[in-house]
Amino acid sequence: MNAILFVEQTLNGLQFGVTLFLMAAGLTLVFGIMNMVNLAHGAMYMVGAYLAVAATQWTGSYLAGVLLALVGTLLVGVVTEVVALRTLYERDHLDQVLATFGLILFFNELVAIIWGRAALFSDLPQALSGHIELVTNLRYPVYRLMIIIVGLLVALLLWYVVTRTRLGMLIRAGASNRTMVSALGINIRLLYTIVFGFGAALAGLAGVMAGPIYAVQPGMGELILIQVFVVIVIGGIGSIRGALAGAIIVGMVDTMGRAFLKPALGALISPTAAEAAGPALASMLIYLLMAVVLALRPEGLFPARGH
Amino acid sequence: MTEPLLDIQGLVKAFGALRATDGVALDVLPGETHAIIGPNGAGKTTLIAQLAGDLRPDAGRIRFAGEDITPLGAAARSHKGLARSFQITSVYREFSALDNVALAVQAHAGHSFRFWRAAQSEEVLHGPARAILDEVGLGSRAQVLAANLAHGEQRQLEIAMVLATRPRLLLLDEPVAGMGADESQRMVQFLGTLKGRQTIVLVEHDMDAVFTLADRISVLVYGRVIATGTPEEIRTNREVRAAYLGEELED
Amino acid sequence: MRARLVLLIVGIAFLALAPLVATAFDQLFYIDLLRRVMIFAIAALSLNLILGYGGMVSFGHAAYLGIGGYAVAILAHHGIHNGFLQLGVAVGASALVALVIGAISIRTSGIYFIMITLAFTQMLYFLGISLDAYGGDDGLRLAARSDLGGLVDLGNSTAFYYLVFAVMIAFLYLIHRIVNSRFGMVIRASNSNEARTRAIGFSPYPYRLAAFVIAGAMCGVAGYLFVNHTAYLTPDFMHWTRSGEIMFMVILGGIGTSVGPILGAFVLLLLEDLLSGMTGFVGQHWQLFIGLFLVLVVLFAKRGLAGLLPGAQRND
Amino acid sequence: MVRNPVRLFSAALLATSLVAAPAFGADTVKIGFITTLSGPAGIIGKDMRQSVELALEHLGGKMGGIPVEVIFGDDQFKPDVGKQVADEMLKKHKVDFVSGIIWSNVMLAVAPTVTAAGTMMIGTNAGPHQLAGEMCSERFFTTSWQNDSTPEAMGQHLQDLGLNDVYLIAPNYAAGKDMLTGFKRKFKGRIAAEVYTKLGQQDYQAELSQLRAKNPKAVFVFLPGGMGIQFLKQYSQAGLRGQYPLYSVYTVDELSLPAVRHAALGQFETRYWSPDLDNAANKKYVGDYKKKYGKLPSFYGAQSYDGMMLIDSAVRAVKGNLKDQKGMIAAMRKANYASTRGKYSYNVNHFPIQNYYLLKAVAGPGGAGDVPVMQIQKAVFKAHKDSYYTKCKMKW
Repeated sequence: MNAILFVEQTLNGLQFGVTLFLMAAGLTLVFGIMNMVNLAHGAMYMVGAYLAVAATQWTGSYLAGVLLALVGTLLVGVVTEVVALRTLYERDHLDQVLATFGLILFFNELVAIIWGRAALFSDLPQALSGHIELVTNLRYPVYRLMIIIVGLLVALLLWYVVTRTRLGMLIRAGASNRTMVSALGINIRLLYTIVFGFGAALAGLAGVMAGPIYAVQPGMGELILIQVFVVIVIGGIGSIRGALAGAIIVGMVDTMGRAFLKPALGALISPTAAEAAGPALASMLIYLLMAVVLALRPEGLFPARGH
Repeated sequence: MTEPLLDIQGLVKAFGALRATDGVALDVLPGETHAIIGPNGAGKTTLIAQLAGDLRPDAGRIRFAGEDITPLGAAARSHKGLARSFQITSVYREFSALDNVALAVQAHAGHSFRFWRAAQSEEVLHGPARAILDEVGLGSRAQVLAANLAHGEQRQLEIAMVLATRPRLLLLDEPVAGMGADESQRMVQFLGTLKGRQTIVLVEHDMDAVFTLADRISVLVYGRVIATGTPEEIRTNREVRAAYLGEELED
Repeated sequence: MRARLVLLIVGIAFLALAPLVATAFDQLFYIDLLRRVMIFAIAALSLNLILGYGGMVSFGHAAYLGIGGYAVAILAHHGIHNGFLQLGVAVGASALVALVIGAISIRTSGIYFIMITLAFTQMLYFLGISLDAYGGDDGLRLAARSDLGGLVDLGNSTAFYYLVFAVMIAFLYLIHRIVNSRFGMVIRASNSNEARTRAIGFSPYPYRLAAFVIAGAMCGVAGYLFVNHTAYLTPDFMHWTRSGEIMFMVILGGIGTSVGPILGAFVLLLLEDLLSGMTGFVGQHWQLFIGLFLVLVVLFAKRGLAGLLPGAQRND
Repeated sequence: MVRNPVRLFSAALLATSLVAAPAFGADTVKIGFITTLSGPAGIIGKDMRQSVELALEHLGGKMGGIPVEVIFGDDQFKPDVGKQVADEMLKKHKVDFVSGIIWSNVMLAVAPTVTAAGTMMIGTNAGPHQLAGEMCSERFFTTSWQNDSTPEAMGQHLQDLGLNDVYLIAPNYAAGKDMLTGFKRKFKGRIAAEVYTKLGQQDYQAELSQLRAKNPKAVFVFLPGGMGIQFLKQYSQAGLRGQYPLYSVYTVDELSLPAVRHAALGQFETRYWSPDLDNAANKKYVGDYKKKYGKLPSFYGAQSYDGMMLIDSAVRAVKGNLKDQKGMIAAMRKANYASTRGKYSYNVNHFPIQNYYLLKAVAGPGGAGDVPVMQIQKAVFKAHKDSYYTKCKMKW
């Protein structure tokens, strides 16, 4: 196997992984702290992508567009939490699944009403559209490198917030012992709203960055949502560390599976059989991984303690 | 000396650096009511959980009726004759009192892979269940949903469920917790009627109840048994007074 | 309680007479529409056994709809049209797959259970897509409907309707018996208070697994009927949104209530049909209204639609 | 707003009072048009619907002097829903024709249902090989194409260019495999690799890395809808646009071009139709569409417009006697109407015998920043017959 190709695929896996992480971080916290299954998390991703396109067009500046989109997604998240989701925290998972699925349909149609069903045009700023030669023969798109860097920076920032700040202390306490936090006299509703809003903004950031490379269209959130669920379940719900580990693992496994599974299978079984089985198996790989992880560790790799 | 019904040796359970149970040794003789007392955080809950089979100990051994039951789970221990009540009332809230007890009877009436006949029409389940409800004084409340019973009645119901499994040993985790004075007294009275007929391990904060009911008392402090003896011996034990009763008196 | 019984009888009578009325008014479409709704009601009923009574939130129940469908379509593809044999294979295969999925999944709980059942169904979905021999994503056309040896002619719209109707009523009764039997009491008790259930001496696992297998097999029957209804099979039968739909029917109707799933299936599918057939803004954006409807039901009808029926305050 | 409650009532009245319809000269021509109107794919359905409405406008709302009513149905991209909507069209609305259908799997569920009920089905997009071959029916016509013909044209084109080492990419599902099979039927050169991606996949960077490592001479892809938009953007961002010429089918069209823009420039597609096809019918259709809806139509729309015109030709031929199905079939077989693709004829299996062109995405009239447009380069096939008609047992 070609070493350069392998490095390049590793970068690809990493890039996919950090995108998943941005989505997973908010979702796992909302799960862990509010004990809330939020299927509508993908909708925030979509809202982020749409707002970035709209705001970039409106301001004419990519950076301003991105910032406005992040603020906008945060606001949409907060409003959604206050209007609809807040009352669901005490309900069981079933009600949450039903209501947030309703929200998916609602947001998808709302976006279709405002911007139409056609995919929107969303492009890279000039400065980010080139490639750089990392080492000889390894040219990599600047924009994808930027995604990796932004993703890792956000991970670092989250690590700092969660382990080094008072908010982080409350978040960790909330994930492991909900009653204790409320016993401390913390305004728990406000904490929830803050966590939800930032979770939405992180999903929005993922959407903003995905816009220029993926299709910005209604329903784009659901395509990635299921994979994000796989990530947080593998990582262990409520754990940021688990979300990061899960995201990188899923990103790598999926990418490597698509790239190398067929040739690898071809060496084991006949090439024609590999031709048929390879792509099918590559599609199933992350679900297979999840089933294996849960069969061995029913609470994921890094369970948040105290549930 | 008779063979102990329950025999615990060197039981250890640690959560991280905290050794909640730190080499507990204890024996319970057939027919006796053995109380376990100790200040908050002494490790009583962890000990009960290990006895009931909800927690696996890190080290040590639990023998019941001469048999090592350490690796068994809660359900299997129930079939060996070990029955527990919970500190926080644990009944099936959406079932009637009678169905609650009938379920306990059913658990010890062979397998339950019977899909057709309505369990509520099975006299083999409901007959014994009704008798036990009468025994604990809930006979007139049999058809009431457990959720609609008063707190004291729910605790009585739980005792009824425990009895319905025809246990050889009762593990009672704070049976009078949260009860009013009247209810509490009635419960103590009822437990008194079981004395001698049943072997009981009683974990309790209410010292009146403990000294009324117990034949022997073990005192748990920081995960260790610091003393075991008759109520009189414990009352006069200086170490116990210092470590435990002293604090209690200050409260 | 009496009001609910009256409603149930009225509902059954309505469904029993519907084909006669539809035929009299030459509106045969309604026979097909109601038949499809009832097939989904059967799937929802089976899910309710584990979800409503057993507390097992399976987000992959469409798997058995697919397996039941594939059993019929694959056998038919190879020229085997015997409906009884097909039914046997559909039920057997569904039960077997449920046994495997359940054996692994039931070890987990809560959200993990939701996700692992979803993961297994996703695997089956992608497997279906890559089954080239059986049409892959394009699916398979049923060359002929299941041949039930002159007992019921599935080609006859009305006869097929009554078969589905009979199966639905039978399953309603069957589940009623199961949940009130010793087995059902254990399932419900384990859902209500697992620690207590272990403490009185039950190991919930084998009972839960058995319930999971029964529900899978029953949904396999729904798949058998569904593929005969559409005369066409695609892996889409197993798509995760389909699992979601079945789940929503159960929740919408009211979980753990006997007729709730049927109610949920009727309301959701008929509402979809009604809204999507409208003209103008509503028709073009009907999913917006379905979405709002789901949110509002959760927020304001806490026990599902069955909770709005008279006599629902009783805590059954 | 409920769908025709009055009609339901009047239908009931009709049925009960036994008022029979006149033997000929029906009072309306009813067409049930089924397509995907909800979800992401609703964009295709919308284009089809608008084209149908435009066709009705051009026909003055009448076919052969009889008022036309079109009832639209949403299949939600699901075969079983499609079948239910078809049943609704047939049994509730009692339509005279069913038309539309985007997806092959929906078509395979719907078409036999419609034809078995004795009603005529005019497909306006999906052309699965089964319907062109062993499942062909005299009541089924299509105004589009057989699925394989378009990739066959591209295979032929690359064969003509004498290329070797072509890299093939398609999603891992039936249509994806059919497309590559169709391509290889005409392309006999060396194939660098044949890659199947996940259906609905968003990110192609891993595949693009593999592609570059193989260093092919050209790339052929079939990635419809959102997959195509994503692939083209990423292909261009990876800097492969100038490096490896990209050929595709059903990947770039007037619906996706506004979202892809410059990332599609230089892209080659094959197709039987293009907005710049030079004939009077097409000029009128494209011009009026643009005037009415403010953008260019796609081939989905053109086919749907043709579908209405084909039905009109049949209704006129039998002078409004919709009971004369034989007469209508005979009329349709002549394809005697002004199609947007120009003159064509029907094969024995009721699939068109038509030209296929090589198209290229070039800068739009507004220059580099504008939405690109497809431009015909040359005809690859003239009067091309599909590869399955010999399996169709129909004789006429």
